[in-house]
Amino acid sequence: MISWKIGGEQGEGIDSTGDMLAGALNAIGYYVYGYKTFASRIKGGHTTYKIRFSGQPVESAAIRTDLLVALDQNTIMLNIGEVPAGGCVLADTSFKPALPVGSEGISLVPVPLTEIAKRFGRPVMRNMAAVGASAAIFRLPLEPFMNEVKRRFARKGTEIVEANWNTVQEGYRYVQEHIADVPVLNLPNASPADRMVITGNTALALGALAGGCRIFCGYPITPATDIMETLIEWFPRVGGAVVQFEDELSSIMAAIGAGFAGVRAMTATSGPGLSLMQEAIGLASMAEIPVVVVDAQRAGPSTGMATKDEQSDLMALIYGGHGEGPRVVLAPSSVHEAFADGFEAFNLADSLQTPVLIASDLSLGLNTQGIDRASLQWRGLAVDASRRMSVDELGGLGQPGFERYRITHTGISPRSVPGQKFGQYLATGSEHNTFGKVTENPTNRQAMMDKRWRKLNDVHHMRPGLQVQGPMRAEIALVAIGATAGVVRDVQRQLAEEGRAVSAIWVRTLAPFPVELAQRAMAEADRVIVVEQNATGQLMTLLRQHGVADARFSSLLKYDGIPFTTEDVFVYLKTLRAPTGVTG
Amino acid sequence: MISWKIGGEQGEGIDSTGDMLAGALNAIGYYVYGYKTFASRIKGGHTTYKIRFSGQPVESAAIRTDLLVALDQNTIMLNIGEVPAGGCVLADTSFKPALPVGSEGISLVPVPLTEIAKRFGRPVMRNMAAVGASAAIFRLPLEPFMNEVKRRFARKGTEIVEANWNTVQEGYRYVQEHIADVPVLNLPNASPADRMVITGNTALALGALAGGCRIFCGYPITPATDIMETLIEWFPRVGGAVVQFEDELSSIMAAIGAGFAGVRAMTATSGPGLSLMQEAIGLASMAEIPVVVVDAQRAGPSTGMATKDEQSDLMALIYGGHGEGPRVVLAPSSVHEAFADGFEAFNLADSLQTPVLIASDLSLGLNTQGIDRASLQWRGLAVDASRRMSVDELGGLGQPGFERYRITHTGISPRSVPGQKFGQYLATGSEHNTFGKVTENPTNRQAMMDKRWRKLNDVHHMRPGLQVQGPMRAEIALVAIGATAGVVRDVQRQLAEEGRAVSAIWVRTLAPFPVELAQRAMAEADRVIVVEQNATGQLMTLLRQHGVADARFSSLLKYDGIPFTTEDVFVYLKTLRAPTGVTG
Amino acid sequence: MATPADFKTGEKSWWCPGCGDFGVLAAMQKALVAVGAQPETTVIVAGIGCSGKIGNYVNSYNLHVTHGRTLPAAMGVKLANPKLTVLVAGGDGDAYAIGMGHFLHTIRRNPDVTYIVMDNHIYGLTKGQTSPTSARGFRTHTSPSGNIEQPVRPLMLALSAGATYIAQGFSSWQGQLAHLIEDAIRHPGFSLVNVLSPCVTYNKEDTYDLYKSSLFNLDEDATYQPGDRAAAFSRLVELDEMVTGVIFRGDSEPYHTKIPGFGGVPLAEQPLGLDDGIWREIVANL
Amino acid sequence: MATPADFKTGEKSWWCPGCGDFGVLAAMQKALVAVGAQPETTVIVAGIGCSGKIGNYVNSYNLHVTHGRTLPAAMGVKLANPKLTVLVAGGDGDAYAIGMGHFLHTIRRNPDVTYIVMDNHIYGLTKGQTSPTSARGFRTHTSPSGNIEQPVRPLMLALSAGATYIAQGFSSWQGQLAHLIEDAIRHPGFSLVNVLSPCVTYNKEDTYDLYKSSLFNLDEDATYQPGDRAAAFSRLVELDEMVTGVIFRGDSEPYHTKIPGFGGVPLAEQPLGLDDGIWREIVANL
Ligand SMILES: Cc1ncc(C[n+]2csc(CCOP(=O)(O)OP(=O)(O)O)c2C)c(N)n1
Ligand SMILES: Cc1ncc(C[n+]2csc(CCOP(=O)(O)OP(=O)(O)O)c2C)c(N)n1
Ligand code: SF4
Ligand code: SF4
Ligand SMILES: [Mg+2]
Ligand SMILES: [Mg+2]
Repeated sequence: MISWKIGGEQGEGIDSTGDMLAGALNAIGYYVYGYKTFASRIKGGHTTYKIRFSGQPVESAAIRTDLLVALDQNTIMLNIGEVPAGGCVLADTSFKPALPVGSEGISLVPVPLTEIAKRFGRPVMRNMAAVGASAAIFRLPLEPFMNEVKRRFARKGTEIVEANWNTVQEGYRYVQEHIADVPVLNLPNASPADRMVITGNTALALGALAGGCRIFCGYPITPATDIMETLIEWFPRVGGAVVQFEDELSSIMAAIGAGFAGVRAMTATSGPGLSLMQEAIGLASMAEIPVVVVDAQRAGPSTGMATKDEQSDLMALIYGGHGEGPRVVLAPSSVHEAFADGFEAFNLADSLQTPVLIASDLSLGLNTQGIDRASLQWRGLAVDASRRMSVDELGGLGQPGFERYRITHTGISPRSVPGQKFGQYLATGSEHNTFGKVTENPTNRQAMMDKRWRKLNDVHHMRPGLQVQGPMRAEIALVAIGATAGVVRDVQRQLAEEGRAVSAIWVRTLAPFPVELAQRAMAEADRVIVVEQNATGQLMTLLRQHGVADARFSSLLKYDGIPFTTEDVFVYLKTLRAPTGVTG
Repeated sequence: MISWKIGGEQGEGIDSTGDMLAGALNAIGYYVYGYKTFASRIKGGHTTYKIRFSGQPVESAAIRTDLLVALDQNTIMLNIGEVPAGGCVLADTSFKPALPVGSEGISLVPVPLTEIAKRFGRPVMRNMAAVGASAAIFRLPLEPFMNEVKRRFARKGTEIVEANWNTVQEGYRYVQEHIADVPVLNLPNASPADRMVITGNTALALGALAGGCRIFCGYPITPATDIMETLIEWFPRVGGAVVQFEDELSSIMAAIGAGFAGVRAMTATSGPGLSLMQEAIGLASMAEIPVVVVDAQRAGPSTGMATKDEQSDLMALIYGGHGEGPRVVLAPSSVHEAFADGFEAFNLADSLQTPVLIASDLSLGLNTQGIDRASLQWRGLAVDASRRMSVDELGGLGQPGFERYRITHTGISPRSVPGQKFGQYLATGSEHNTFGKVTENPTNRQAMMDKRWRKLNDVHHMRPGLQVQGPMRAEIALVAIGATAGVVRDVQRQLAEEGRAVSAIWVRTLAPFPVELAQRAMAEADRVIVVEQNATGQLMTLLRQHGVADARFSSLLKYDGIPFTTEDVFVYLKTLRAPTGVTG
Repeated sequence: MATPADFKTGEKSWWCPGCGDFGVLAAMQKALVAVGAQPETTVIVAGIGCSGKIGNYVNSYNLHVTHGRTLPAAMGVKLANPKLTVLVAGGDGDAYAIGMGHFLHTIRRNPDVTYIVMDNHIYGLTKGQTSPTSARGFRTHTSPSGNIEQPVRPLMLALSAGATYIAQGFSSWQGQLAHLIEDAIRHPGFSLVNVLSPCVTYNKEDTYDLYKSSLFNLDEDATYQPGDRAAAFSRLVELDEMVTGVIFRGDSEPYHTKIPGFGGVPLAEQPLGLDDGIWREIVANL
Repeated sequence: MATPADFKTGEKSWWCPGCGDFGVLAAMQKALVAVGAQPETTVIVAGIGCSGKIGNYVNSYNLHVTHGRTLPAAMGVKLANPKLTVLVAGGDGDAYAIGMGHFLHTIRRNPDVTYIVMDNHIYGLTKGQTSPTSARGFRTHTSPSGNIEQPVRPLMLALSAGATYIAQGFSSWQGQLAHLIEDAIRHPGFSLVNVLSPCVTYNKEDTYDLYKSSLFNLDEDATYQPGDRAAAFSRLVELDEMVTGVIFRGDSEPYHTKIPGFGGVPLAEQPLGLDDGIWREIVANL
């Protein structure tokens, strides 16, 4: 496992530098995990992009940085602590870089990035020189970078492509010339495969597209906005519609309107928007209208830290609305799962005729990860489960007509959509009888509540409730959700290599909670550590509430906005191993 | 315990009839509990008003009706099942009343209510005749009714007072003339005291007034609207302001604005409004601004059954917002407690600088109950706990100025309000440092989260977490919240009279949850039955989540919109006593 | 051709006897017949309020949403299937208090839906509070000493927001009202019909008599040309919005015709699935 | 008298170099000095957006609320203490998208607060999406083929909603802008100053140059009298709102003066507690 990090001022093209390196590393055959840190401001402010890569899957952040690319001295000062002895700092000569005292064993490789850039174009292109220089330090082949340059700049014309490519090459050449002074960073073996690098947001959008979503109604908010921005690029090709509404109240209501009228529709937001959508989610639940809502969590409450990580909406996702209506809450934890839950959400919403929420988070949404291209296909993913009546069936019903909310043992009733003759009915957020007529009859009320909740009984047969990596009889079971699950899986893999019986368990369906699966998966572990990124231990609360947690359980919490690293978990595990009862 | 019920079409003045009887019974010295059923429509639709009264406290609904006053045949048909043998139906002769078969032992007392009313005024006054006739059947003195007539009609002039009073008297006289045909309903002994009859909403509004609330910002919604409508009658006298806003989003935000500027402010709503307020509650929590929010719960989700009972917002009150910010949630269960929590909410909000929510419900809000006049006084109730800095103190601070969010061991920081020199600061929903400056520093973030949550540590020392009526070592402990607590207290009283060791336990503070108090109160009971009006057992979920519930616990749920009656609980208790393990 | 009976559910009405909303319902049903609508391709999106119950009485597809959110829901319905006739109905509180933002944004998007606001200048369902259209000085439970707020002027607002069809009707003037709604439905784009619909229970000021004696019928004014936004504004200022008839009508390009790549078979009628070539192209470009 | 320096926090600005918001901030500080405001009696309520950070730089009491909800918060502040100078600031998305309903309702209540909208026709903070004031055809991340929605016209809307002070400024025209804000603060009631404030990072269309060459300065037009609502409307239609200056100014009775029983010592300065007689009377009447 090797990690590379670039740092500079926001607005300097740090993102595309990282994306290019990630793309090339992926093409060479590495698993990559890329993530950014940025401030909630547009220009200026320190920003970084880090890429960890390996021949094995890698799906989390870590502290260590083997090669730090510094576009300013600030980057060195803020990040040098991550670079171990033997590591390397590649820095633009333009700012006269210097390593602080205490940087013994770290090599500084000064490269005239700005100068090179100026030679082939404008100074902002210095990050291209940095890409080339990084490739040389890693002793990587240069060809894959050519593809990346093309992909990224083709739209802007061949001249721009050339200029950038020349800059990359020159950065590479410059380092090679001075290669004697550069330490060797031993790269892991690549494991070439047909993979591509995408973010969780993109994966989720692809899943939605594959799952038949054709209407997206939303309002911009970090870190969910690019789901909308991605779909608006794609939808014109499939005849769909993306509408940017005036707020989240209207966004979800429009998606519900589309769902009522028979089109798979979604919205995506973050915490503040989720709070605003709670009333409408209740409507969809009550009127039994499919709708999909993505919540890309960030640090709350209120505006909180809009560009920082947190997994603190779990309770709001499950319990946020007034009253009691069934909701399904999915929780993907990797780009693969984001893709899968992206399409499954629509199948579930349609088959259960109820809102399906997806608990994503900032890390999952924005970080890049390799995904097998083969797993990305649309065929068969959108399953028609809408229990749609045919017009013939509807016409044959006779008096008293179509029982839209018929009470069935699964709780799922037959549906009609506008346009279907004889299928007219009232969909309402008020309590109603089986025909959709509003009524406050107590017996009806109870029967309808039971019917609606019954729809959730089968969810765990329809999709994974939780997943386990590692042995059931574990010395330690690490439980997590969302992006944090990637961390515990990485930890598990490392400890397994050391021969330790550790398991990583992640919750895939948050509501209805997979109680039995959780009980079974956690029953045989000596200790269970619930790792989550919030202050109150929401996942632990759920485990307690459902009777899963007992004395073996403890929480590892983090709520400073910075995602968990594998090191965080290792440090915690060390404290556990210390003999208990002995104080010092 | 005797119960009286009147039924007719909505819009016929059923309410004032009931209020009058309740007022008179109270004046005579009875404890009364009055409640209505009504349809979510304006005119037409069957409506009833029931009054239970006794020499002992009475605080819940029950099925039995000793005297049913029917203004139409529909009332007889729908309600006769509640009248036991020995009971009595007083009916207007105008609709030619008849008891259905199977009404053996029930006396029908036909009275020409409409005719009498016409004689003294308009036919709508027939309910006044019904009041008089009811008084006669109960053999009550007539004087207290005179006061009620005056109180109610004085504004409309002496002529109206006279007409109504004559009608009441004539109803009374008519029954007395025919008294031989009327069965004797044995009234309990009265226990005169200086009591008055008010609703929970009124009690809460009074509490708010006493607690220093001077700004109310709200939007109409059943069953919370009359809190606003009550305060708007009172506030002009104390210089306060009630503003009806355009929605709930603005209502709570205006209350927060007022709180920021140093005035005790509140809003009141029901479920749909609560859902809309979740984002702003998070802001108040984050920016540490006091605000009080009343949620008068009704049947949800979405519009649900707007005029029916439910206690299904508990989770939304505690967990409804995105992210994690401290909130206090109070839960009054009687008019006394509604008054107390009304003022305490403001003291708490001010002292903890955080939102305080009050979980009320439709029954508590709208039903009438006797309350000791002595307990209603304002002196000393509004406690200045605002940690306000003086301008001198602020001026003395020097550089770097006022640390509005200073980290303290209680979590509570000193405050300033606009107008105070040297006290300027930024109150924001974004994470900020101790000076209020926005920052995403991870160390700061963690410290501020800890600080804010720490403020809740002391809540249980500041007010009752839960209360117990009956012995600790109980054969059965009945646990409830809100209006349902009245039911279990009534049940407890009845069973205690039978010599059974039963306890009634009600949760007064829902968040932070009084874990230790609950453990202690429920530890010694053989069985614990959690009685709540919702489908998913939210209170039970909380008890489980906090490790209080165990195998002794079971749920008694009701979610048909109709409040629990004591009979419901008795029936359930009977099933418990049946030997277990035997089926068939 | 459907008949008025085809658009009735036969459900017993919930409204108070004499409520203005009966007239709105009747006119709406007449207009639906007049435009040749069919129950199965008609959708009524209704809000919360006395007014919001209107959908219960119309045999059509009905979507009864939360308070104030009708218009976004109608946008969703129309996007899903532009072939549907989409009517939206709700009260003045629903439309102009909690729903105000959606009202103006829907206007500027111009979806092909017809919005019928049943404006009784009061909150009916919650039993008589001041509404945004209540007059200054109006006394209700929430303004016992008289309303101190200036009422909203929905017609002027719609004009300013760029609405392409704006009309006002009176629930008693059935002929004109049915005609206005018919016209509105035919209008290709967003159409507003604000209907003065008296609440006989809680509003004793804005009565049938008042309207009959003080409304000015623009449709009968041959000099009035409803095609000039500024002129319409002046007229509304002058008459304080006490008018009925078509106030403004302009060119209109409905929203769904402007969405890139949108059109052809309605999304609601398309099978699940997509073209393999498009999929491959999208994935290749990631 | 306070000086401009008194109104500065000295916090390093977050904005991109060249952002129009610097001009708004400077003009606001000048206006505060000009009206004789003091930091301790000035409250700035700001929204969420690049614009919403403005409060961070002004030494005053600052309340930074959730997206779109500034005006209700300002109502609350002003009710609590009418002696305060209350300024409200936010972006075009904050004001006219999510905040649209509050905008119009605040206007009709007419509280004595000044609303400065920093209108850059784009969502800045979220990195460049279409805003309600974006022009048709404008390309952003959420309208890559061009905006298909008609922009809102804030000035016309304010006119229709009955605003009593409406102005538009341009962030580069400091003198006029500071003057308009000063005027607005002095106006007894709600005042709107919409400021054209270019976003140099995400909006390459609505530039300083464009504004400089195409804005019409109404203040310099001696024939224009900003007291006639209908005339103002015509002028705005004609010039498509590309104006600066005072657009409308009318008689104004601020909200807090109309509340029954309200007035005298600000609530925020009153002690807790109340008159025993009033209490007894209230309780007796229950
Ligand atoms: C979010 C929300 N807030 C408040 C209510 C309560 N409520 C129901 S109808 C209504 C307003 C009724 O007035 P209007 O829209 O004019 O309809 P009308 O009854 O007069 O026809 C209100 C406030 C609600 N249902 N939902
Ligand atoms: C409820 C909610 N939705 C969305 C967001 C995300 N958000 C932050 S600022 C903003 C809009 C920014 O545009 P504008 O108001 O014009 O301000 P500018 O940045 O252009 O000054 C949005 C949508 C949010 N913070 N809260
Ligand atoms: S209360 Fe008013 S609006 Fe509602 S049904 Fe009755 S008359 Fe109509
Ligand atoms: S993004 Fe635009 S609005 Fe935001 S600070 Fe930069 S220039 Fe100003
Ligand atoms: Mg109304
Ligand atoms: Mg903007």
